[in-house]
Amino acid sequence: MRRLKRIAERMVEGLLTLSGGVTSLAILLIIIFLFKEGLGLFNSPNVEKGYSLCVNSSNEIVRLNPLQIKNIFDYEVSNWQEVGGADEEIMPFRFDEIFSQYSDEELGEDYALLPQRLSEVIAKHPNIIAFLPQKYTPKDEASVKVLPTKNISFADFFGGKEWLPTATPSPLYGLLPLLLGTLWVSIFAILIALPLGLGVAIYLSELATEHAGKFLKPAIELLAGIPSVVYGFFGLVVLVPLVQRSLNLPVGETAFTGSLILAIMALPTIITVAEDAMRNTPRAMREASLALGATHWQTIYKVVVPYASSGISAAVVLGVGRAIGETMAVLMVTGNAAAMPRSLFESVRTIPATIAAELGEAPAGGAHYQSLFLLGCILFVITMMVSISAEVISKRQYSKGV
Amino acid sequence: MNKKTSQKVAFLTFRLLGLLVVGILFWILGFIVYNGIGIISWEFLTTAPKEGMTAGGILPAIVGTLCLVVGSVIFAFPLGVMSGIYMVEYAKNGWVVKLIRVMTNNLGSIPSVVFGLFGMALFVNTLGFGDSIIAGSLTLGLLVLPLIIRTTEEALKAIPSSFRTGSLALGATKLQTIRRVVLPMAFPNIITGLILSVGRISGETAPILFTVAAYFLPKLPHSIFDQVMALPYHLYVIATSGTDIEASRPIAYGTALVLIAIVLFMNTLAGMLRRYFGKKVKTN
Amino acid sequence: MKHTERELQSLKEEVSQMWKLVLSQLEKAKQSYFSGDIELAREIASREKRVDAFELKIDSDCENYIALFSPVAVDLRLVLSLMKISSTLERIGDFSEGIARHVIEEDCNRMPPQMLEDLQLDRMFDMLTGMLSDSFVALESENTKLAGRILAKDKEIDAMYCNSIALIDRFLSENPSFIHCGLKTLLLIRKLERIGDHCGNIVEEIVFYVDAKVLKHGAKQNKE
Amino acid sequence: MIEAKNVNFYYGNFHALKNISMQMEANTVTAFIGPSGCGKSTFLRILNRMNDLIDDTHLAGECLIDGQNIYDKSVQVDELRKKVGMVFQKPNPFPKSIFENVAYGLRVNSMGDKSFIAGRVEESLRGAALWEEVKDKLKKSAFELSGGQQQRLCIARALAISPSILLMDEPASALDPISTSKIEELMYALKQKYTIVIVTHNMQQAARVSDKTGFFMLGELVEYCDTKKMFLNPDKAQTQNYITGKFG
Repeated sequence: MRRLKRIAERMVEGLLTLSGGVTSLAILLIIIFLFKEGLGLFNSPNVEKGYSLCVNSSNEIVRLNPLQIKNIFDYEVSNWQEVGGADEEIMPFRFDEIFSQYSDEELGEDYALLPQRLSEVIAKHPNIIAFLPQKYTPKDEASVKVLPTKNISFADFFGGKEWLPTATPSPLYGLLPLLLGTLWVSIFAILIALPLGLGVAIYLSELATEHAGKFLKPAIELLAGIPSVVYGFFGLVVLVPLVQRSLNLPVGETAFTGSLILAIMALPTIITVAEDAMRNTPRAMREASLALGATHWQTIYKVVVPYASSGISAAVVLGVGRAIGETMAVLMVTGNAAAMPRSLFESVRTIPATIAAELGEAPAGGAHYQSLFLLGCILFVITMMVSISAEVISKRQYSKGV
Repeated sequence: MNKKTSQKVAFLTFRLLGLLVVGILFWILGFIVYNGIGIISWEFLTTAPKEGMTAGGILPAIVGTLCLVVGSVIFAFPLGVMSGIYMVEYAKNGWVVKLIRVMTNNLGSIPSVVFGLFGMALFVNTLGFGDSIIAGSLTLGLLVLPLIIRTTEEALKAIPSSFRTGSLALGATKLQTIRRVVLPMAFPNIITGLILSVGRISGETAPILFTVAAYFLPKLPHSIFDQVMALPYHLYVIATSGTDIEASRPIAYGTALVLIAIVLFMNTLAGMLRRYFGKKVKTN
Repeated sequence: MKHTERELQSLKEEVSQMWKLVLSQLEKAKQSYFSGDIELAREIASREKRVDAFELKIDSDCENYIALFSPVAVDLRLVLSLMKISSTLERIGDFSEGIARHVIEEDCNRMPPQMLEDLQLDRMFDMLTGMLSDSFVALESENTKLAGRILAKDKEIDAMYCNSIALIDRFLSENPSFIHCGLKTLLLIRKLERIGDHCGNIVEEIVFYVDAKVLKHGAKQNKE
Repeated sequence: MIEAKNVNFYYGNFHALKNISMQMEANTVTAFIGPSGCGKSTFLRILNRMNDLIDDTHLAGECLIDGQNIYDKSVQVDELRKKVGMVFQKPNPFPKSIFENVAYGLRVNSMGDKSFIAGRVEESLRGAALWEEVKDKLKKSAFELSGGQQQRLCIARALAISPSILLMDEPASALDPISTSKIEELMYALKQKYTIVIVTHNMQQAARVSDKTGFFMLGELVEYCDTKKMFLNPDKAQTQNYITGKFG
């Protein structure tokens, strides 16, 4: 009986030990799955999967990068010279156009003659560039040159300035506009929230009577508890029109609106952490300052705030972290234009918003899907760094003055 | 007297900032309550959406959120409490514990949308649950795990070690001590953590976007492998991409009000519990 | 110098002053005895009050010093020695006064000069003033090398005292008319012997202060 | 000169000081002794209104410094604290350089220009017997000093704004004996120019440095007299029991 009990205890303790590792396991799994899917992007061709690009064999062009392809098919580049070829006009040709040039009979049963017809078209136009399914791509034709497809490179992703994951024939996965959009919105949000949050933190830790504190603290807790989708909704129906009207903008869904809503959301974090840091200033330190004839306010900004500076920095970092990872509210108010941000009063798109908005439409396993996971990895790495640096900053003792 | 004036100005500013924060809170709450209170009715809460979500109620979303809450609590609560017990009572100070602690903190700081991605990759695709209550619950459970662990740890740490030594000195084993002495004393605070996580779960949108939430599904779920609607996602949908956004605005206000009421009720409950039991422990 | 040290220094200074006073009392006693100067003897008697006042002052200062500064080790030994030295000095002062009274009373005419010479009273007085000033130097210089010499002198005085009893005994059996005077002279010599003992005690206190050794009551001999 | 007239002090409902009346002369050191919680620190902090910082306290009676009631409405509390410096139990330098620590009081009270401040800092550090030890590292952090040096720095900091009264709340209780004796020597030297009031747990310290001693117990001033008398022949049996350690 006794032994049975002992064995049972051992088992429970083993179970407890196992569960202790559950968070580590979770993080490990998150890393594995995120990076497995995300890094798959670099194994995807830079032209839409299952398709290839063909040119007339007389064309001296050897390869095109995704941006050039996109520009050609958007008719933004109209001369081969601009992409390193001869001085000739470009004739983009999409697969669908074949059906307007040939009747069904000419294409034969089950489109058996389709590759042949296509090669005829390509042969006829020396300046053509055709975007065709690999299934129907003419093979071993002297007049047709299939451009080699390359895998998406790190440079394409990390240095790319355009995010057009659904563009055909060549989707663009440029991180920069999203990353900058995220930082842009978050940093500006902190710029708004920091003075506000710091002020309230000072008020709470230094000035507020017990009564006022009892009222304000739960208010801040409530502010932290409101779901982000509600903030988003509030932003959408109140702030967006407000910003549009008061600043006389064409649209109200701007980076600025996003920053405003994020600032409100980051406030509780900043206030709580900064207030804690200030409360931790030793009483002796304050009394020494007051005993020297300093006013309360002089004591606050000459002694308390410098002493709490590491805690306040941690508050800022945590606030940035919260803002960077925030999804729903930003998704609902920033307008989501995936362009390089130029001004605060234009629409931007952040990394989390991109994931939330596009994952539903991206087919599982495709390059688009993988690219969104890669964005997730980026987000993961950024927030990891933020939380670790916050920990380091707040642990740093204020041992050295000056 | 210059320093007096600057003190006056500064303190006035801080008071105003404090008021501003309260103002913002009341602005948001007031706006939603003012606009949403009219639509709330028994019928709104107990019927399914109709006519392309421009009319009817939000019953499936409420039920869906309830399912998710229950599901994720069943998963996360025991695990989190056990993990917390391990951290406080068993783990010795070493690099393993330090690592676990860092990991727990970091897990708590990962953005919710990343949890969504992860849930989709693991539960929906790899394990093949599809968009389902179980996939969503597991994802949300993971999300609140750090919260539960942290509150459990804090609750346990607040128990003076004299109770433990007292029990051990009477010949109780460590596990008996935990089960009969430590846990009962820490229980109210652990429950606080549970309530807080319920509030968090009900409000999260991003993790359920791709793991469970249905755009429109006017029937109630039958098994844990069904998709459901959920309040936050429903609000998102009717606010941004419904069939007729203008017509469904009142519904959106109503949904936001219900959502906010649930979340704030949970938070206030947790706060009250904490204050109540906090006092009780102190006076003992 | 710390203020506690200064305080101790001034205490020591007071004892030195008392010392000088007692020394001069003794010297004057000798002078008045040999010259029969009654005026001088009266002066001694009146200055005895100053010696007493010194003792009281030093006592209370020592008490204060112990109460306020709670001295330990060498400081404590110094304060304790100073207290005892001051009371010993006061005793010596008393004896000096006693000699002066002996002069004042005048009821004893001079012993024959030959007898005084035989008794070596002159030498005894000189040895005593020598012991007293030597021990003063020993305290000032915190040097205990002089101690042996001073204690040897004490022994010598003891021997002279024993010797003087025999001398006076013989003298009185030959000259019965001198009985009163002879006894008084014996008492006087007895006083001088006591002064010698007190000087020895002072030296023992100084050794206790400087070397932390207890010489009293032949403690040293017991050890050996 | 400091004079307390029937001072009563309350923390909420707790009557912390009961009818304290006493006078402290200029250029003397007055020590307060007594068991923990007897009110001696509270009384010290009344003298520069440090207790104002604690909520739910109130004071009855008068406390006069140089004839003026410091609890009068017309008194500016920061001006008062400029005149009545304070040194605390634990050395509490600010996280600033040595120089800035001493200059702090001058700066917050906008006293003098740069060269004045530099001169004042040196003077105060000399006054606190610290100058020789720190003159080559004024720009270094104050935390690099030893505990005893930090405490003397705090004294220098208090001296910089030329107070006339210096309150010391157990200034040496966190220090080793050597540093303690340095601080005590400093007090002895400082009383030429300042009126010093010190709270101490260490009776010997009170005995060593003070001219007058007040013994507090349970919020009452049991005995207040010359230090010599206090330690040789106190009037009250309570005092006797306390200083001889028979208290209880």
